[in-house]
Amino acid sequence: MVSSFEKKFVLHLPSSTENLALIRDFVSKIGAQAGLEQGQVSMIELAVDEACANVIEHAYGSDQTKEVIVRARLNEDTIEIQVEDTGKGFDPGTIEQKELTKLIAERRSGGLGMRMMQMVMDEVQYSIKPGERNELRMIKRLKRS
Amino acid sequence: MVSSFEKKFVLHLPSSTENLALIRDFVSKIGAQAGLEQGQVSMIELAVDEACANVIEHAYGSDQTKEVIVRARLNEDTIEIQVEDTGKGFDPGTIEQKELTKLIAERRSGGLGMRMMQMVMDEVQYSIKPGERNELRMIKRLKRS
Amino acid sequence: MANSFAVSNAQHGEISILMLDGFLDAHTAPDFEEAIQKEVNAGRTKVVVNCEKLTYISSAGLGVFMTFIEEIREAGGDIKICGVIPKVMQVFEILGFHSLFDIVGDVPQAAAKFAEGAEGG
Amino acid sequence: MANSFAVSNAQHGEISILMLDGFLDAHTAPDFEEAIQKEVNAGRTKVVVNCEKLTYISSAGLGVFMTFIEEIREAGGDIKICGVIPKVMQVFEILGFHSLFDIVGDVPQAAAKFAEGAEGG
Ligand SMILES: Nc1ncnc2c1ncn2[C@@H]1O[C@H](COP(=O)(O)OP(=O)(O)O)[C@@H](O)[C@H]1O
Ligand SMILES: Nc1ncnc2c1ncn2[C@@H]1O[C@H](COP(=O)(O)OP(=O)(O)O)[C@@H](O)[C@H]1O
Repeated sequence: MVSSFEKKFVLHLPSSTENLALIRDFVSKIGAQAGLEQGQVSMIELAVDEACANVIEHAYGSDQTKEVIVRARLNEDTIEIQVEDTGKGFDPGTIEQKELTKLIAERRSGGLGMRMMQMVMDEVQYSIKPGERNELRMIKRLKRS
Repeated sequence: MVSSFEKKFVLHLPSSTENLALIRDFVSKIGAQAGLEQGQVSMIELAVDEACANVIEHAYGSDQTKEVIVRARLNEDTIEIQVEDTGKGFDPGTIEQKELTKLIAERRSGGLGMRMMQMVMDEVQYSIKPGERNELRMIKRLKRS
Repeated sequence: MANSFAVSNAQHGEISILMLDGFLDAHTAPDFEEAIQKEVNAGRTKVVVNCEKLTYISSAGLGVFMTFIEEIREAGGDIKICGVIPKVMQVFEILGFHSLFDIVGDVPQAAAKFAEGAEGG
Repeated sequence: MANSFAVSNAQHGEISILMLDGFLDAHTAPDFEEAIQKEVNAGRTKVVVNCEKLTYISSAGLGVFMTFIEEIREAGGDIKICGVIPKVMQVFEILGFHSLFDIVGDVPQAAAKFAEGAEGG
């Protein structure tokens, strides 16, 4: 099942949370086809969901006329996911990673998404050009079933 | 659920029959999200499967390094599907639509795919530039559940 | 996952029952083709294709039935199709397969059809 | 379809049981938030969230638990989480929710926890 060449998949879709299910399915099918462990596929799905939810809500402020792009590159040893937007961008370095107990005390629901991506993927890297092209690249080293 | 603007979805993926399941899922999720009847979604899935199987097998001769592109545009009243390849192309006008009994007598398994698309979709239209860009556009008028 | 497909084989007297499970498309049709080819090669031409668990079929799957039906009928056998769910039946009907193939409810009915045929002939 | 989600409500004495079903993500989290908000507004702060049928959760879903837990505990109540399937439990654990929330096996166990709390206090 493992091929020697890189397999590339791209998905473009309207920036709406109703499309998160489609995005998870896209990732799940690619993962299953690559023969990845179901548990690992679930975790990659989760990271991509978080990344896209952030683009939809923060980069585009829920403007459904905007477009989210999800790229997946499948290699022998890694899956690389890239999420792209042309929205407002942000400086990831300034996002404080507060303790969960602090967030609870402040009754804040946010601040979990980026943490989740970091916990789940092996590499998470932003490249931000506000209004032009913001990219989030995530890499996971593969375990095959 | 029906929005006033057009919703565009694009899927790029390697030309391999193992990706047909992913393609059907892509169509199925878009259809379900648009609130189409399940029966109608199944038929559109089938037409897109046939179109992509033809590209993978005929346009690209099963060369998995090539790319298939599937576009879906969802409007109030129609879903428009476009399947694109840069493969060898063909002249759809020259494809004879033989009687099923004749095909059986000749022990041929082929020749059913284009017929299926025509039966299932409201419009089916090819635009062929061999090696450059071959497009198959199909339109279905929607029934919502 | 959604492109999984399996075909399994059971022998009931001189009737071969092929059970299809899952999605039959251009990716999985070769597995089905191989399974029928095996029956034909072994001279077993009374074939029942049980579609109870078949959830999807495209023209690539229909093509497999078409490739073999003539040869099998000439050899005095037939392909009886049974257990087809409505969604799959619709695909058979779009191309007019219901008038070219013997499609019945379940395996016993398919077997009965073969028995009738044997008596009649 | 894969982004369907439903939350239903049952009252057992002073305990409110919210049953989650399906996929809890940024799209569906507002429905869950609304359901908890209703309980809080009505002064019902002994809440059991039954996750037996919850097949997926993202941080947007976890965020709903976080928003309310402090307010509910200050009012003398709690959110007990039960019936979590392994795949969902893994997500709770990634962010350390298992040490901040009372996660138990099933609804009776969750109810027992509330009873204990009432006796103890
Ligand atoms: N793609 C993005 N574009 C713009 N801002 C973002 C993006 N992703 C995250 N952010 C900012 O970082 C913050 C933290 O994000 P995150 O940890 O995912 O939590 P949440 O989304 O729940 O607030 C967000 O509130 C937002 O201000
Ligand atoms: N996208 C395509 N590119 C090149 N040739 C095609 C394409 N689609 C169809 N054809 C040609 O038309 C013929 C009929 O196609 P079809 O009706 O789908 O049946 P089948 O694919 O089973 O042969 C094919 O055998 C092929 O020669």
